[in-house]
Parts: sequence; structure tokens; C-alpha cells
Amino acid sequence: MTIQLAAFYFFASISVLAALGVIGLRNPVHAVLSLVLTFFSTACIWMLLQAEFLALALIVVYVGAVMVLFLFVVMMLDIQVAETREGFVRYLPIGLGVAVVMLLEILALIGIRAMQVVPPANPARVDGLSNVAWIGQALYTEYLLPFEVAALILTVGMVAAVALTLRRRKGVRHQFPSQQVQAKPRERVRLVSMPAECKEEPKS
Amino acid sequence: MLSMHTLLIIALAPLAGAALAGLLGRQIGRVGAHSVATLSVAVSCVLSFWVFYQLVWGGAHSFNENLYTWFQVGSFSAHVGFLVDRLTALMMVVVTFISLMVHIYTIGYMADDPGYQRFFSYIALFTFSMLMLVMSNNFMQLFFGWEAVGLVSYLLIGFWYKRPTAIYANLKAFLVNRVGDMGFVLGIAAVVYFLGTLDYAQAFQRAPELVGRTIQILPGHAWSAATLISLLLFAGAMGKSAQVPLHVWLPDSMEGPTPISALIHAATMVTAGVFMVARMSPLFELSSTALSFVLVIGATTALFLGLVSIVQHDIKRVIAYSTLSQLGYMVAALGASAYAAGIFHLMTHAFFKSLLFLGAGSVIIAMHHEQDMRHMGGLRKYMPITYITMWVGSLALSGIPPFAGFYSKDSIIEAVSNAHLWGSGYAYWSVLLGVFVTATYTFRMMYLTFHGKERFRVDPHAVKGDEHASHEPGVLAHPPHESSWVVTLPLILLAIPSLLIGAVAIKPLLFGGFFGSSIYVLPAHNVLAEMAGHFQDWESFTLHAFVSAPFWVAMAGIAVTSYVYLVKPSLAGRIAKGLGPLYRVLCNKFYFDELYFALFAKGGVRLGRGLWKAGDSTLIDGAMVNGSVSLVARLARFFRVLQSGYVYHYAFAMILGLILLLAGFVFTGHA
Amino acid sequence: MSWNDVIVLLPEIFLTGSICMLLLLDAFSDDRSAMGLHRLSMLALVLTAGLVVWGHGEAATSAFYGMFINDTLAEILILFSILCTAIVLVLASPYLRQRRIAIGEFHTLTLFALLGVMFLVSAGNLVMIYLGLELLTLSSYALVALDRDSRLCSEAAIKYFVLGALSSGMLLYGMSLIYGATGSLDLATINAAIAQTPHMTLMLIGLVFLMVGIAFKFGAVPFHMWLPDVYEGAPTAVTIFISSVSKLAAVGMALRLLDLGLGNMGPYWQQMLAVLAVLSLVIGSLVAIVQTSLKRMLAYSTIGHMGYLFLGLSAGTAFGYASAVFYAVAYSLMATAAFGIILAMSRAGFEADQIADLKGLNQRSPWFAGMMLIVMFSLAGVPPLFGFFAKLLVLQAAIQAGMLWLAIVGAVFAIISAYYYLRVVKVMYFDEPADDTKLAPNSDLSLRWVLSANALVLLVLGVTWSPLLEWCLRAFTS
Amino acid sequence: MSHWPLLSLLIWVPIAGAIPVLFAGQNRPSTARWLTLLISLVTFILSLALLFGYNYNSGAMQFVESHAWLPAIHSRYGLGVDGISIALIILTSFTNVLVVVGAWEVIRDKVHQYMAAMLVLTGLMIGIFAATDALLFYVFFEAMLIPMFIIIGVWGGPRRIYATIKFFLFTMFGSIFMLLALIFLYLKTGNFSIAAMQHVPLTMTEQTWIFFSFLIAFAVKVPMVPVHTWLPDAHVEAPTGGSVVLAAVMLKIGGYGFIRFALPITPDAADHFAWLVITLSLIAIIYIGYVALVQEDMKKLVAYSSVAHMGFVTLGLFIVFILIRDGSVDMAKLGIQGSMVQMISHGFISGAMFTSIGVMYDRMHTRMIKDYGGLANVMPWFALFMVFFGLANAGLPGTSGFVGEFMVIIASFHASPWIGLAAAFTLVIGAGYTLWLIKRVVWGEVRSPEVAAMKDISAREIFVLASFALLVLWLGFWPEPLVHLIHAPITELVHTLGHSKL
Amino acid sequence: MITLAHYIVFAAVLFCIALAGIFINRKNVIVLLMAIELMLLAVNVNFIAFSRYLGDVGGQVFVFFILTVAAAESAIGLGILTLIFRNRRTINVAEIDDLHG
Repeated sequence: MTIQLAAFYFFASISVLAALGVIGLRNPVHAVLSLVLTFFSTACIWMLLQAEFLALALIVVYVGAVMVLFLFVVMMLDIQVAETREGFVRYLPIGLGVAVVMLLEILALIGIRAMQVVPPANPARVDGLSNVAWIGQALYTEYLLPFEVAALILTVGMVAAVALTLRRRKGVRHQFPSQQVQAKPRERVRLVSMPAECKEEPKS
Repeated sequence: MLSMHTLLIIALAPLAGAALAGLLGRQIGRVGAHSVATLSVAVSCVLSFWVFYQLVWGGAHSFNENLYTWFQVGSFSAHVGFLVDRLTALMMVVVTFISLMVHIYTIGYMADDPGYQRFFSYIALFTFSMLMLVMSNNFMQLFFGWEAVGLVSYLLIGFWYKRPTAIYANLKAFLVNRVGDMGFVLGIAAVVYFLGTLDYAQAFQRAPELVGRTIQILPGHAWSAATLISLLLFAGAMGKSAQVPLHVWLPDSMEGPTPISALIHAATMVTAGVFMVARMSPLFELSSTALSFVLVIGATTALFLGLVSIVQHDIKRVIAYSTLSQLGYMVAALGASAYAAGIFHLMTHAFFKSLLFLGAGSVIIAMHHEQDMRHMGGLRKYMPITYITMWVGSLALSGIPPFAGFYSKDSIIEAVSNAHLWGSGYAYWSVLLGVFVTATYTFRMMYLTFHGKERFRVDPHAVKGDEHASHEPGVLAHPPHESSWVVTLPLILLAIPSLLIGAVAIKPLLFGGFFGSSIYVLPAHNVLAEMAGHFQDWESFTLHAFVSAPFWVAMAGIAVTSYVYLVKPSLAGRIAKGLGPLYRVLCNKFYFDELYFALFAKGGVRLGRGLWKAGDSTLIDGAMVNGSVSLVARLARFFRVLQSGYVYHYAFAMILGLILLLAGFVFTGHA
Repeated sequence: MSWNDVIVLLPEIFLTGSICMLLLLDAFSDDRSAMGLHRLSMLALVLTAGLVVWGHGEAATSAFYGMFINDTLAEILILFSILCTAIVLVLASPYLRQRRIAIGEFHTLTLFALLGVMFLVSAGNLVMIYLGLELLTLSSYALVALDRDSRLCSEAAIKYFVLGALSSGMLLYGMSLIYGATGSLDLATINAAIAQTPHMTLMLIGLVFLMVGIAFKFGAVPFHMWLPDVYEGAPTAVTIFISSVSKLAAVGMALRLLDLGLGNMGPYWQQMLAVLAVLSLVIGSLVAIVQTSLKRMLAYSTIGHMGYLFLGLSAGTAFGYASAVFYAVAYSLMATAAFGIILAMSRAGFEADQIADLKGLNQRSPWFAGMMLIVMFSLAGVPPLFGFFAKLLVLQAAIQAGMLWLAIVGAVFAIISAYYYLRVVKVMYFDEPADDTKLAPNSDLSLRWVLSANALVLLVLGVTWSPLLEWCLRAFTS
Repeated sequence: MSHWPLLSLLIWVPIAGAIPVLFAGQNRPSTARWLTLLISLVTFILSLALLFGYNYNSGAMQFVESHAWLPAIHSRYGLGVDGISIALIILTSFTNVLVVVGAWEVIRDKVHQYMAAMLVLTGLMIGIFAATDALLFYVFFEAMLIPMFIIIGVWGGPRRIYATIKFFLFTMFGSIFMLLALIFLYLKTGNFSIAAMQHVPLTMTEQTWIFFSFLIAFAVKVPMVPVHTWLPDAHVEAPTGGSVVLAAVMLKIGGYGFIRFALPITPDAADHFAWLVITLSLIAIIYIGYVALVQEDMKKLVAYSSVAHMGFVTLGLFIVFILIRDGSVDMAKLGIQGSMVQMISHGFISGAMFTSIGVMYDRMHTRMIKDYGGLANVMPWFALFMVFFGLANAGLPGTSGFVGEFMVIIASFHASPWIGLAAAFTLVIGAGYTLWLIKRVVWGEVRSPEVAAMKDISAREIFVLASFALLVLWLGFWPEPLVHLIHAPITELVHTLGHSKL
Repeated sequence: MITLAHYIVFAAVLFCIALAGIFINRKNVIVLLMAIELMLLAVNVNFIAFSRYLGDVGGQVFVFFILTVAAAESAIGLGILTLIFRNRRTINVAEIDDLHG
């Protein structure tokens, strides 16, 4: 067992455990933190794959921005922890069962044996490029159009987030002291005549 | 010579009369209606006589021409056309003459009926239909006339459509006839099948080809083609001519006005079956099986339905059952291959039976629509003309020489006795005993009606208002009186042939080769030819009667009846009581009606309802249609529940789908 | 990259520019009724359509290293997407105004979604598929949630979002496996590599995962669960968009992935599609019967219709693809009309989305009842309406491909599905109006005109659709 | 005349005519009525024009029109008629006139829509009979359901919704399989021309599948047992005009379909399964006869009698195979002739029967037999017609009802005496249910004060009934013109059927 | 050595955990969103691994886009989440079932 392999097992087991924590932990805050841990350890695995740029991006973009956003929302919404456990245990066996079946199917089909190959030499290294340069070159030539479209997607994300959450404060009730002062008794009490009883409408 | 135009006028004049009287009845009024109808029939009658004259004495040949093509499919075609030979001409004369008599009679009989115009329209239409039937030169047109007379019969039986019994009777009449017609149509189909044509002339010409041809009706059972055709055709005759077991409609048909009973249900329409069989003689002759069948049926009808007549109280029903019995004689004659005798009896019967019916009608008018003989008696002094003419008819019916009926009936009995077919022994005894029965019921009727004590009383206050309203039986508002001349004139005019026609016609009709080629008899079957050997003239025939069995049998019947009804009136009741079970069977007409009602009417309705409920409602709509609908609905509701609204269920469904796709396609697909 | 690439991309670029303009205009304008915005959007759509037509040549061209493909298929789908979007915008304007839903955002998001469709159906690369799809779906999520104060809208949005993300996760997983098996993201290269790949099982799993993503987009059973809830919960204007433009996009995506990318695995995915088709026909047709909500019923009917569309796709022949595209076009035109009439009948506070709400429409508004009649019979597949011929073609494709049993299943469920369309007609024509205040169609004139034209087109196209089919066939026979 | 697109006019005049009628609107009913009548009359006269330009000696399609329609799938706008089509087209346009007149005052609500629906229906039905392109045929065949669906659903009786949906789904159920068959045939022949389909060789397996597709489609339409149950329901609930069209024309489409499609396209399969159809036909004649006997609703009774009568149509068509096998070509022709005559005749008679029931319904608002009785007392003219049509329905010679039955019975006796026997049973059972109905409704004492208050028929009603009656009589006394009209195509058909496609 | 299989298995495990997280979740919507992030993570692992072993840059570029899109997606998802919370005062998925049938 090489050191890489040991590192892989280490990070992979942390990742998996943390992932289980994400879906299993009672407190959403803990779940988010658990997800952060998963990301971290997975980023390390990516490092093992010599994908340095993406590993860093994962930490910076995800852990740094997205997860914080999650955390922020969790805090803001002030969710009660108690209400969130019902049914979990009851559905756990079947859920796990299905997940395991799924996993077994995938694994059985992927053909693990055929995949027990060692990686070739890193083409970037061979060309003397860094991982970042390697990606960057592809991104600005071959993948230019997707890159632009990705920009559009981010714009949509922004527009959508604004459209969904930005409030122009319509529903809020403000006090208008000047109007209150000018109020007259007639405006305060309104007499409404109503029938003494209401007939039961026969429900069809 | 005969021309198409003449024949067309004969046939269509009554139709025109019917249309005018029917459709414009309100406009032309009662007088207009009866004038038009009577006149049209009179034209037909006169021309028919002329045709008859031309054919018999004028030397004209038979007429056979098509008028127009009804349809033509490939080489198979149906036409409308006329075949007028002596047989036809005789029928035309009988039909139009009696029809004319009935028209005249009706003017008086129906004088105060609200449906006067309608009635004239119907009987004129009947004349047309009957003429189409007898004048036809092909099976299709024959069937047309056949059904058309049935239609008019239906309409006329139900003429008083408010009466529940009348509309019951007409439905029954139509349906029973239809059973026969079903056979008839199949018979026609069989004719087409074997002979390939609907035309009489061609069919008869090809008839010999039938010999030896068979058809497999049931696997392994070969039927002679001629037998099949004949039996099927005869089924039609059984319906129309009311032979056992399809006779049940005829007594009920007396619900119609009396002139109709005379015209249709005694003289003309019911004899269509006899006519038809005579017409088809080239076919029937080829099958002795069929002839035996015809013979047995006819003889049975003659005897057993005559018996029923003895116990009837309704004057018209007595005559009706008598008609059945006499039709049986005619059919028996046909079965014995004595077609001419059958036609001869048909003719004499037409005269005397319509005479009897019209006479009965006259009595009924006098009795203010009372028909029960138990409330009559001693009428002879009130209505002498009716009395006398009816006696003429009765004697003719009973076969007393020298009245017309004697000649025809006696020759039938002799013919049957000479027949060699299977069942002819039975037939002979039946027709012979039938003579006794005939005399019995005829004289009983005459005695009960015209002789003895008056069993009615006259009470001017008993009846108020409507004449037709039912009133206490046996109570009359006015004393009975003789009918007006329009009623009695036909009686007299019919009495004359009833008296004379037998003596006049026997020689030419039976032994003189009158029918020529119209009727075909195999030499082996030709009983009349045998009889012709010792026939000299009508006088000797008459004298011979006094040493023959039928005459003395008739006399015995008369003697018994006279004793019972004239000498000892109380005896009748005692006899009835003494013969309890037999009497009841006769009163209930051998339970035919009950049986048929239970089996076909009720049974049919029950079967229909059962099929409807079980088939349409339960099986098709219930199980197949609504079953699949409810299955769909149940499935739909089930699947709907799956759409629970919980996002994790949705996700679960997706993942399950994924797993199944993986399992299904990758495991199996790749292996 | 060259100028040529830019020219090929001109419609997209123009539309992007227009959207940016609109965004700015919306942000800095006070005109809350946003008529100006609306007119500009329409203008942008018309011009984009013009550019699409102008830029299209006979032969297929690709740009940006095969990322972008400009061919007849893309042209058809884009043009009809633009048409449907335009219909949506016209119909939505009064609707949004009455409910005070942000018109500016609606317009921009809708156009973004359209842009996504344009990229998606022109994609020549898995990356472009993914990005186009996400551009479309992210906009759609936001559109569904746009009526912010509505409980139902937000519920629909979260369901749509979660399940949509799940499906795109699966799609990505499939893409990753296919990438792993073939070593390429370019669709044509993938297809070429299938023959030599040693990882056939990997391809197959990838295919299954891809299929999930595709089926989800169509709403095929069992990946359909989002569809009724979203259709019902979303604002009607958005429902129109999702039911029409999204389906056009889905068929484009399916054809790009399955035909262009995995055409050499045809036998596998044809079988899969056939199974999904049957399931969709069954569930869609059956569950629609028991619905009381019109929108929901139409949603289930959509599932059934997607089953028919799959009949064409699963045939795997040029004619089958053409018939599927034809079906998508027909369906989207029917959907805009059907939901459009619901929209026209609704007012703020009364959504007219229950079947019973249409009671006695014939007495209130015979014209719209007649239009709805046309639409319903067209959906039911009764000739001479457009919907019938769409069914005819997919059935033909199925039979031609030897899948007679599939055609028979389709035929049987056509009968069952006819029932619920009839029910709508029944309510409109045979029932008395329940309450005389309801059921006045919206008085907006352009809405009425567009809707009427939309419905009548189903009748007119019903007997003159031949060029459309020829056009679709051209997309696959070049 | 020949260069006029006569058939197109026949189809499109009524359909286009529906538009102005529709625009006459709710508030101008009499405009709508007169306009409709005018259009109907024009259509009728145009249809009569077919008779004059028709070459009686040719079995080929005449008045042919053919234009490109859907080149993408090689479907053409192809029209053409032979004698069979002409007979049915005239029946359609004629019935339409009478229906319009019959509905004059009866339909009061939404007159314009009713009239427009009737016109559209007429145009579509004419289209069915005139189409020589299978797809075009199918389009008309299905499209026709829409107006009928509306007619029953809007102007029908209390259970109209059940009835109309049942009607629609049953018919669609049948036709959708036919569509599959047509597509299959299209793929075989490369176009949708019916003539081409008739000539394309097919294996027995193919023929069997196709035959059953057609069988389902047309059996529903005819209707044959056991897919007939939509008919009683639809008839009972439909307004009078709807019932008349349904019975008089729509059922004929089934028979027409057999003649045009099922028999010539799949002769061998039809031959092979003729026993099945014959059995079903005989069941229809006997079983349905009994079922009709016990109906309590007049319309239902007549509807069932329609099923029984249409049994003769299918019987006549399928005994042909036995006859051809036996070499009785003339009898085979007779069988088909009988079917055709029966179809036309049934059009008149059932149309008249439903009109009569409508007349009663308009006065009493009930169709239950037990509510009536003794109509002859208060409505003598009506009674005349009712009895007349009743007897015609029972197949009395001299009326059209007899001719077809007579022909079919004769032909079927040729095929087998047992078939003949079973078919002839209609003489009894048909008379049974019809005359029992007449007895209970027309004859007898006036049943109730409501009946006593009924007024005899108006001139308008007399016109309608008398028109039917004249035709019934005409066909009964002289069927040759009709027989001659359809003779050439039938000869051709029998010739086709005599040759195996295998 | 670490083989490709290691990474693929690892990704598959993560992927299945994410799936399980989605459908056995009876808690709040946030966990759903996080499970989706996990799923994307699994996909990314796949891509990077394949990219490495194929020596092709495409996989890594794809991951770049996935990360980008996921960010936008999170923004929208959280936006919707807040809407839900605002309208219903809960984000419990078991209570969000107004739309069903």
C-alpha cells in the first residue's frame, strides 16, 4: 500500500462518513458542517488526482461561498430540530435497502475489474503546463462557448434570486400617524347588518 | 283475347277505390266512399267474369306476361306479372263476386259505424291484394299478395281497434300467419335454390329436374328436394289456411266485423293456401311424403276442429270453426292429389260459407250485436229471408244433396278413400266422421238460432244511448226485425249458387279437364281419374249418395241434433255434463291457445327479458363495458394515490425507475 | 473561433443582448405595466426568429469546435420555441398585470429560458447540453416560483427544483460514465467511439442515467411525478411555457443525445423508450380520468402525450424522429391553446383551473367554447385536427419500425384518453352555468386574437401539415 | 356537369354553409332554419345530379377528383363515387332535408348550433361515402363523431351524457384499430389510395390482422352484436333528428366500410372468418329480436330493431363467400344487393320510425310505451303512418323493408338452409316486436287524458312522414332502379372477392 | 496504487448516499439541497478521475462548469426555500403536500 493509497482511503472514509452525517444528522447546522467536511476531504482526493485547480476551487467556491450561504439560510430560518426526525427511522431500512441495491447494481455493472488501471502520466505535466494552465487553455479555446453560457447561467441565478427574494415591502403594515390623528368616529365603527343565522347549504 | 290492360284494370281498380275511399274518405263522404269502392270492385268483378268467359268458352289461351322487372341481379330476376289460366280465372271470379256481395252487404251492415270509409278502403284493398295473389305469375308476387291479404286481414280484425280482444286477435292472426310465412319464404328460397327462378312457368318446367335431387339438412340426412320445397311451401299454406297447428288465429279473427269474416276469413283469403298448393301441384306431386303430410294435416283439421264447433255458443265462432273444418277438407283433397276437388270445394264453400256468415251478420244486427246463441231462438218468424237463405247455406255445408256442398265434399271423401298414400286410411275415417260433426254443429246452430223458444226479451228501457255499448245479455231494446235490402240481397244472391253451383260445376271441374294444364297430377296419384271412371252425371252422383256412407253419417248427425235440440232441449246440458272431460277439452279448443300463449307469447317475452338482462345488461354492458370502465377507474384511483404530494415519494419513484431500468436493461440487455 | 462562428451564433447573441437591454430597462424604468418592455420583448423575438431563418443554410454547420450545431432540427425547434414563447408572452401580460406578478422578471427569465432552449437544441457537446439545460431549467424554477405570495407556487417550485436537480444529477452521472467510456464529450465523437469502446456496460449504465434525465424532462413515467404538481401549482402563464417550450427542448435534447451521441446504441435505448412510452401512456391516460382540476388533468394528459412522442422516438428511424419532432410541435401548439384558454378564463382570485369552472361555457362565450372544443378534440386525436395527424405519424413510425404491439397500446390508450377530453367538452356544452358571474373570457384583445389564432391553427394545420412534416423529415435525411 | 367538382361541392357546401348558420346566432332562429333548409335543399339537388352523370355500366369510380393533399405521406384529396356511394350519398342528403324540416319547431334552444351541427354532419358523411383515399375516409369517419357527440349531448335526453360518451368511445374504440390497419396498408402500398389497398397482395396473417381491425371498426358502427349496446343508449337519448341521422345514415357507414374495405382488401381473411360474422349476424337477428320484444322504451325498441335489421346487412355481405365458393355468383351478387337495399331501406324506415316517435315525444314528453295507447282515436293520420312504418319495419312485401330481407334470405338459403332458416325467423320476431308496439301504442282505448289531448300531426310532420312513406313504397314496389344503380360495382366486387390475394 | 476503480467506487458510494438522502429524508428541504450538492460532488469525482486516467482535459473543464452551475442552482434553490418558509412558516418536506393526486 502506497502512501497515496493510504491517503485515499483516509480521505475517502472521512468523506463517506461525513456524507452519511449530512443525511443523517439531526441538526441542520451540523449537517451543513458535515457537508463542509465532505467537501474538504473530497478536495483532498482531487489533489491526489492532480486536479489542483478544481480542488482549490471547490474549497474556495463551495466551502467559502455556497456552504456559507447554506449556513446563513439555516440560521435565518430558525428551524426547530425536534420536528425533523419523524419517519426517519421508519423509512431508514427501506431507504438504505434501495440505496444499497443501487450501489451494488452500479458497482456490478461498472466492471471494477476493467478499471483497475493505473493512471498514465499526466498530460499536462508532460507538456510542462500546470493544471491551471491546462484547464485555462481548454476553457478559452475549445470551451469558450460553454464558458459564456455559464456566465449567462450565473446571471440567471442572480436575476432569479433577486426576483424571488427581493421584497418591495408591499405586505408590511406601516403606521401613518397623520391619518390616525385625522380619524373620525364614523370611520372607526361600521354597522353591518347580517342575517341572524345562515342556512346550511346542502353539500353535494 | 286477354290483354294486359284488362288484367291491370281488374287488379288496380280496387286499389284505386281503396286509395280514394281511404285517403279522401273525409272529403268524399260515406256515400262517396262506398260508391267508389263498390264500383271499383264491380268493375273488377265484371271483367273477371269476362275473363272467365273468354278462357272457358271464348277459346282464349292462358295469359302469362311480365308487367315490369322488379329487380334483376345477374341472370336472376324478379318480375311483376300476371298468369291467368282457368284456375286463376275461377279464383278471380269467386273473389270478386263475393267481394262485391260483401261490399253491398256492408253498406247496410256498417251503416252507422264511424269507420265506414276506412272499412270500404280496407275491403277494396283486400280485393286488390287477393287479386294480386291469384293472378301472380311468380313466387315473389305471390308472396306479396299473400302478405298483403294478411295485412288487410290484420287491419280488419282490428277494425274496432278500441276493443282489447280485437287488437289482441289481429296481432295473433298476423304472428301466427308469419310463422307459416317464414316457411313459405324459405320454400321460395328453396325453389330458387333448386330451380333458379321465381317464375312459375320456368319453375314448373324445370320441376322434373328435382327428382332425385337431395339436400343435406342435417349431416348424413339427405332430404328430397321436392319434399323440402313442398313442405316449406305448405307451411305457408298451413298458416294462411289455418291448418292444425297454425289454426289458432282464425276463430279469434271473428273479432272483425262480420262481412270480413265472410269475405276474408271464410271465402277467399283463407283459401289462398288451397289455391297455392293447387297452383304448385307440379311441385307437390313430386313428393309423396309431402302429400301424405298435407293429407294428414288436412284430415286432422277437418275432424278435430269441427268437434270444437259443436260446443261453441257464439254464432260466429261456430261458423268459424266450421270454416276450419271445411278448410281441412280442402287440404285433405289436395293431399289426396284431388286438387280439382279441393278447388271445387273452395268455390262452393266460398258461396255457402259467406252466405252463412252474412246471414249470421244479419242475425247479429237484428239482435243488436248479440252473438251468443243462448240468447237467441225462434228468430225465424222475425227474419224470414235470413232464415231461408241460411238454411240453404246450412244444408250445403252439411253436404245434403243437391246443395252445392254435397258435391264437393262427397267427391273429396271419395278421393281420399281412393288415395294410396301413407296415412290415407286415417284421413278417410277423419273426413268421414267429420261429416257427422258438420251436420251436428250446423243443425245445432240453426236450431238454437231460429227454432225453439225465444231466449231473449224485449225491454225498450233497458238500453239507452249507444247501440254498441255492452248491455245485459238477452235484453233487446226493440224486437228483432229483418234487415234491409242491401243485406238480404247478397244473401239471396249467394243462396242461389249455394244451391246450384255444385250440380252445375261438378262435371266440368272435376272430370271435364277444366283446369287443363293449370293443375298437374301424376298419373299414379290421380284419384279423380279413377273416380271419373264411374262418374256419369250429377244426377246419378246425387242418387248414388243415398247408398254411400257420408250421406247416412250426415243424416245420423242431423237426427241426433234434431232430437237433442228440438225434442228434448234439456238433453244437451246433460250430455255435456256426462262427457265432462271431453267437453272441457273441446270448450278449451284442445288447449292450443293456452299452450301457445304460455310457450310463445309469454315464453317469448320471458326469453327476451332474460336475454336482455343476461346478455345486454349484465354481460355486455355490465361485465364488458362497465366492467372495463370500472377497472380503468379503479386503476386510475390507485395510481392517483401514488401521487402523494411528498417530494421524497417522487424521488423514490425516480430512483426505483432508475434501478429497474438498470436491472432490466443492463443485466438482461448486455448478457 | 472565427467570425463565422459568431455569425452562426448571431440569433443567440442578439437575444442575449436584447435580454440585457430588457434587464436594464426593467431596472431603471418606472413603467410598472411594462407595456414597453413587453413590446420590446416581442420585437426581440421577431428579430431573433428572423435571424434564425436568415442564418440557416441547407447544410448543417457547426461552430465553436463542434459545440454548437446549426441544422434543420435546431431551426425547427428554435422557431417553434420562439413562436410558443411569443404566445406565452402575449397571453401572460394581462395575467401578470392582474395578479401583480413581476412582469419584467417574467420577461427576462422567459427569454433566458428560451435562450437555454436554443443552446440546448443546438448543442453538439455534452457540456453544451448540460449548460443549455440548466439555463432553461434554472429559469423555469424561478418562473414557477415567481408568484411569490402563493403557497402553491412555492411548493411547485421546490418540488420542481429538487426533482429537477436530482434528475440533472443523474444525467451528469450518466454523462460522466459515458465520458469515461469514450473519452470524449463531443457527441459525434462519442457516437463514433461506441464501436471501439471496451466499456460497453459503462456505456449502458451511462445510457440509463441519461435516459432518466431525458425522461424527466419529458415527464415520462416513472420520472413524471413533478409534472402534475408543477403544472397545477405554477402560475398558468408559466405552465404554458413549461408545457410547450420545454417539450420542444426535451425532444431536441433527446435527439441530440440519443441520435447524435448514442445513435449506435439504438437498439438499447429504443427498447427503453418503448417501455417508458407504455408506462407513460398507461399512467398518463388513467390518472387524468380521475382529476377534477383542469390543469392537473392536462398535466397527466401531457404524460400520455409524451408516451406517444416516445413511440416516434423509439422507432429509431428518420421518419420516427421526424414524427416525434412533429408531435412535439403539435403538442406544444395544443398546449399553448389549452392552457391559454384556462388563462383567458381566469381572473385574479379565480384561476378557472377546475374542470367544473368551465360549466356552461357555450352559453357564456360560444366562441371560446368552440375554440376549446377544437383544442380538446385535437388533443384527443380526432381528425381533422392537428393532434390526430401527430398521432397518426407516430403510430406509423412505430408500425414501420415493426413495433406493432406498441402501436396497439397507443391506440388503446387513445380511446381511454379521449374520455377526459370529452368530459371537458361535456362540461362546456352540456352543463348549465353554475354561477353567472364567472366565466367571462379576458377582455384583452391581443390575448383573444392570439388564442383564437392558436386554436384555429390546429384546424388549419390539421389539413395542411404536409410541409411541416417534410421540413421535419429534412432534418433527418440530409 | 362533369367538369364541376360535384363531389367537393356536396361535401363542402353543407360544411361551409354551417358557418353563416352559426353566425345567425341565438337570437335569429328562423334565419338559421331557412338558411339551413336552403343549404340542405341545394345539397340534395346536387346529390341528385349525380344520377344524371352516372354511367350505369361501369363499376369504376366516377366523378373522380384527385388533388395533392398531404404529399409527405402520399395521401391525396381523392373523391369518386360508384353506384353504392351514390345511393348512400343521396340517402344522406335526403335524410338531412327531412331532419331539418323535422326539427323546425321542435328544436327551440340554440337552433343555430343544432342546424349547423346537422349541416356539418351531412357534409362529413357525404365525404365518407365519396372518399377514395383511405386517410381522407378516416378523417371524415372520425370527424363525424364530433357533431354527433354535440347533437346528442346538447339536445338529448336526461341520460344524454352517458349515452353520447358511450357512443363516442365505442366508435373510437373501433376506428382506432382500423387506423392501424390503414397505416399498415399504407406502408405496404406506399399511398393511401383505397384502390391500391384493394390490389395489394397480403399474406394470410396480415389479412387476418387487418380484417379484424376493420371488423371491429365497422362492427361497432353497424352495429353488430356484441358491440351494439351503444346504439340503444344513443338512440334513446338523442334528439329526434339525431336518432334519424344515426339510424338512417350513420349505421350504413359500417356496411359501406365492409363493402369498401374489409371485403376487397382482405378477401381471404374475410372468407376464412365469414362464419364468425355470419354467426354474429344471425345472433343479431334472433337474439336482438327477442331483446327488442321486451323493451319498454319505444326508441330503444326501434334501436334494437335496427341492430336486428343491420344483421341482415352483414349477413348478406358475408354469405357471399360461401356462395362464391359454391360457384353461385349470381346469388353472391344477390346477397350484396340485398345488403345494400336493406341499408337504404332501413335508412328510410328507421328514419321514419324515429320521426314518428319524435312526433309522439313532442306531444307527451315520454317515450315509454306504457304511457301511450289508443293513438288511433285521436291521431288518425299519425296512426296511419305509424302502422305503415311499423309494417314496413316488419318487412311487409310492398314496402322497402321486404326487398332486402327477401334477397338476403334467398341468398342465404343458397349458402345453407339453416342460415336461411335463422334469417327467416325475422319474419316472426320482427313482426312480433313491431306489431306489439303498434298494438300497445296505436290501437286500444285512449289510455289517459294526456293522450286524449294529443293533436294530430301538422302539415310539416305529414310532409316528413309522407316523404319517407313514398320512398318506402317506391322501393318496395320497384327496387330495380336502385338495384340497377348499384349493380355494376357489386359485380365488380364479387369479381374481386372471387380472387384470392394469397 | 490507486486505481481508477477506487475513485469510481468512491463516487458511486457518495452518489448513493446522496440518493438515499433525498428519499429517506423526512426533515427539511435544506437537507435535500445538500444531498443534491453531494450528488454533484460524486459526479465531479467521476469526471476528474476519468479525466485523469484518460489524460483528457474535458472532464475537468466539465467539473468547472458543474461547480459554476451548482452555485447558481444553490442560489435559486435557497431563494425558493425562503419563499416556502415565508409562505408556510415551515420547510418540513412532509408538510409540503398541497399539490397531490
